[in-house]
Amino acid sequence: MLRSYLPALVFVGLGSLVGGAFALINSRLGPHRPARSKTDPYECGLPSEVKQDFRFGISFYLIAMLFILFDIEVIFLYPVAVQLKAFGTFALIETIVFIGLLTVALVYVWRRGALEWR
Amino acid sequence: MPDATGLELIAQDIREADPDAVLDTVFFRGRATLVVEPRAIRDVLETLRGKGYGFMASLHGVDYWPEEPRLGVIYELLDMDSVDRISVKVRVHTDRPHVDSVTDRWPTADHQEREVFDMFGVVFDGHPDLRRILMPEDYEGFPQRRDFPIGGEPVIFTFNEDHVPGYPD
Amino acid sequence: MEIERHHSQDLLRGLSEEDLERHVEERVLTTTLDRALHWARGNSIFPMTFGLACCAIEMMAIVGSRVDVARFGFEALRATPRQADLIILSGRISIKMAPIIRRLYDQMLEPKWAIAMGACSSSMGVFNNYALVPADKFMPVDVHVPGCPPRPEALMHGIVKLRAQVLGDPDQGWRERYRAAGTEEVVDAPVEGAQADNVFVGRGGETSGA
Amino acid sequence: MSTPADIAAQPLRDRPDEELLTINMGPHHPATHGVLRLLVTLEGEVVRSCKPVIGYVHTGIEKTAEDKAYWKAIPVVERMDYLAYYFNAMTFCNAVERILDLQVPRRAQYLRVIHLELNRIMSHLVWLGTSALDLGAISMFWYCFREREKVLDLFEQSSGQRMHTRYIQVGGVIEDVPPGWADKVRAFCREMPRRVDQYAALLDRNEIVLRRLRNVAVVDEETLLGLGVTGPLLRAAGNPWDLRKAQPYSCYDEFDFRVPVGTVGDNYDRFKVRLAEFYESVKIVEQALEGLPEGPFITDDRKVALPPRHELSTSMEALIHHFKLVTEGYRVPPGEVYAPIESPRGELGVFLRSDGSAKPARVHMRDPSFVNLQVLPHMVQDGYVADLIASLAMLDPILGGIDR
Repeated sequence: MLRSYLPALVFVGLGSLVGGAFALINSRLGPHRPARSKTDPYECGLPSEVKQDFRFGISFYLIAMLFILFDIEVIFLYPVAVQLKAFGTFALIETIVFIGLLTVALVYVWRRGALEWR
Repeated sequence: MPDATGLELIAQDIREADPDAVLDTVFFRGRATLVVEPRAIRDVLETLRGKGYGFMASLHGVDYWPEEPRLGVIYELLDMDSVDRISVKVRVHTDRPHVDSVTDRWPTADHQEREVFDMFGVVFDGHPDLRRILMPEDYEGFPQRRDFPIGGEPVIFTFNEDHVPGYPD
Repeated sequence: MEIERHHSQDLLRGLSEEDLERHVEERVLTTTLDRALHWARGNSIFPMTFGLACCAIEMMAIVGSRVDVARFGFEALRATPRQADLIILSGRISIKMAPIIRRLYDQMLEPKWAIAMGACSSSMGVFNNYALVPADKFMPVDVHVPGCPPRPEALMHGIVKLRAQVLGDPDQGWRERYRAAGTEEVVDAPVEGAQADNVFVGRGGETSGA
Repeated sequence: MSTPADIAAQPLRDRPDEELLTINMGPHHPATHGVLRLLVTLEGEVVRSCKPVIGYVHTGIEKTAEDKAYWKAIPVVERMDYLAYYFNAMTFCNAVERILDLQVPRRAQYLRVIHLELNRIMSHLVWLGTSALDLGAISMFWYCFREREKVLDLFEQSSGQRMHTRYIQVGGVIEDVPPGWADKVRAFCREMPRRVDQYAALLDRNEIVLRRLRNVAVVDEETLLGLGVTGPLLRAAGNPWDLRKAQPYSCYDEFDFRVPVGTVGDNYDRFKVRLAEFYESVKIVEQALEGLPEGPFITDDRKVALPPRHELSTSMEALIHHFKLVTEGYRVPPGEVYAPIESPRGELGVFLRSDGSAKPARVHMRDPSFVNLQVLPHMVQDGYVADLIASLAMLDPILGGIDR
């Protein structure tokens, strides 16, 4: 069982290895000159007056939530799309039902007006 | 351009409404200029708008340093239909440089009046937001007055490289 | 190069045996690492899009296809100082802009370089008057590119010269590089109002320059 | 559901949950086309108020020009609106010639028109390249700057320098064009319309660009006239005011060209008006090349123009004139003049006051971008931040001209 997951594991291992190596080299070899102005927020070159307790409007979170919802849907379609021939027609019908359900959700969200930027 | 006689006619009309508003009329190289009392500037601009000069092309300041009253503000008006230009000049002393702002009737004058205030120190009464526009907010002095030093650093040549102020000898 | 050779020869004369061994071994090890580091840095400097005035148009021209800055790895023009390690001061620096440029320079990545492009940022150029500040007055500059505006090829020459300096020169903060120790303006404890990056000490709370 | 306009109707006070964020779209920003700082009050993605703050590249050009002789002031004045440098020099020389009552020979006027229109093409190219970059069409930048290099080659051949060429002199132009120059310009004029067709094909039928530009930042003609806006912005709103047609200068009345005018006055019209101005400028350059008259390229009034070098060795008067001009420069009789011309961004006028000495007493440049910038708050009120970027691109402000 483990063998079929080997390529994925090698892939993840290699990725984290190379990423980690670069991060380590940078932090070890790069010069460290902490200065007070480096920690200030960058606002086009001016001292920033945005209050620390500023909260973003609700619309941003709404859009983010919807994006995650429909993005996961696409991710689920990838494995099915790759092995559709092996799974046969049962998987096809299954996917169509899955997409249908999400389309209903999309229409509901659309009619409720969550897609327009408020 | 209203020719010389046209300029006199316009000056005549304004004098009927307000006897001592127009101080002088100048016609030089085809450019008609009305020199007007600072207090009457808004009415003169309104009468000129009535005569068709509905577009204010430019508003700028001048420093006539040796002559008194020293600070001048010039309004360039344009009549787009008959393609005609006329300019109105106002002269103010430096100790009471107050001119009525025309921003409410001519919105284009907003930034330009702020620039004249920033560069010459002419205070426009009634301007919605009279602050410095080009120089930093807390800058002292009015740079484009003739008596303001032009500043800058002396150029260093071989002959004066050893005793230039500000550089170690 | 031969300057460095003379330098290292008289350095070695005074060393005894084991110090000599340790010194050589240490130098050999670090030089190869340093050279590799400088090679990587020199060829992948990210300039910051910082157009002030006319020189900015010529700076845009070097990104164009005729004088292509991508040949030297300078192509990824970054907009924020957080991701840029070269600031090209392309244009005239007015007294209202000087504190902002100083703040941007402070917020840039280390190691950082600065090119003063054109006569105006190097020495107030044509407008030697009350409104301008040469770049040297408030920040360290590595390469001055003459011209008003300099031709794109002239800026390219400046960039290649900077690249050569980076390749040949061990990495130092600008204070070590220009032996400017003791010129620190930002004391560690933030003194009220005396900030190096704010030439005009604005009133508290209000945005300065607004 | 409620559109931004309805939200704008509700007074701000009674919506405590909507957090208003005032942030600086500051001097160092990739999309502000120079060091323009916008104090933007945002409510989520909707712009509630926008206040431009300028002065970050103020170089005191008008004060410096007062300290230079007349012919030395041209390079200083030329560096003001750094994309339309021929226009700055032209309007300054227009003013000085009007005070001196000087007659410019026809060949010089034609050469001036050719260079002005080539400069207008180059200025619109840089505008198209950078604003397409803001809208996301990054490859347009490389196409437009490829064309720009061709125009700069022409300038370099005729005047020796790519930018700020100081080619226009009081009384005419500095030098005659080299022999092969006219053919190169004709070749450029043949090829340029095809290039502009390619730009139009790339952008005009691109659904994203159309959605970003159509009915965005509509400002009606009344507000524009009140704010003193001129140039492509005013023509996009339907008012065909173009100084080349209204008050022809430097024999513009001898060329027939059309003035492109928009209808609605939204960002898309501003885009189309400037795109059409490419073709008109090419037409003017071609006609000016055909009718290029023979004759002197600068006035032969020795009081103003330097005598040719070969004359110095023979005639004494030429030597005296040369010495007088080179040391003190010519004196201009006292007077005041306002000489406007049509720059790529609108009416660029010079108010020149001379007090009889060899230095101008006051040089004020009425810059179109400085006045047009006042329309930006009206354009972006209650729109999205993305439309603020598109409107700023279509406004085409040049900060050198705004801050002088």
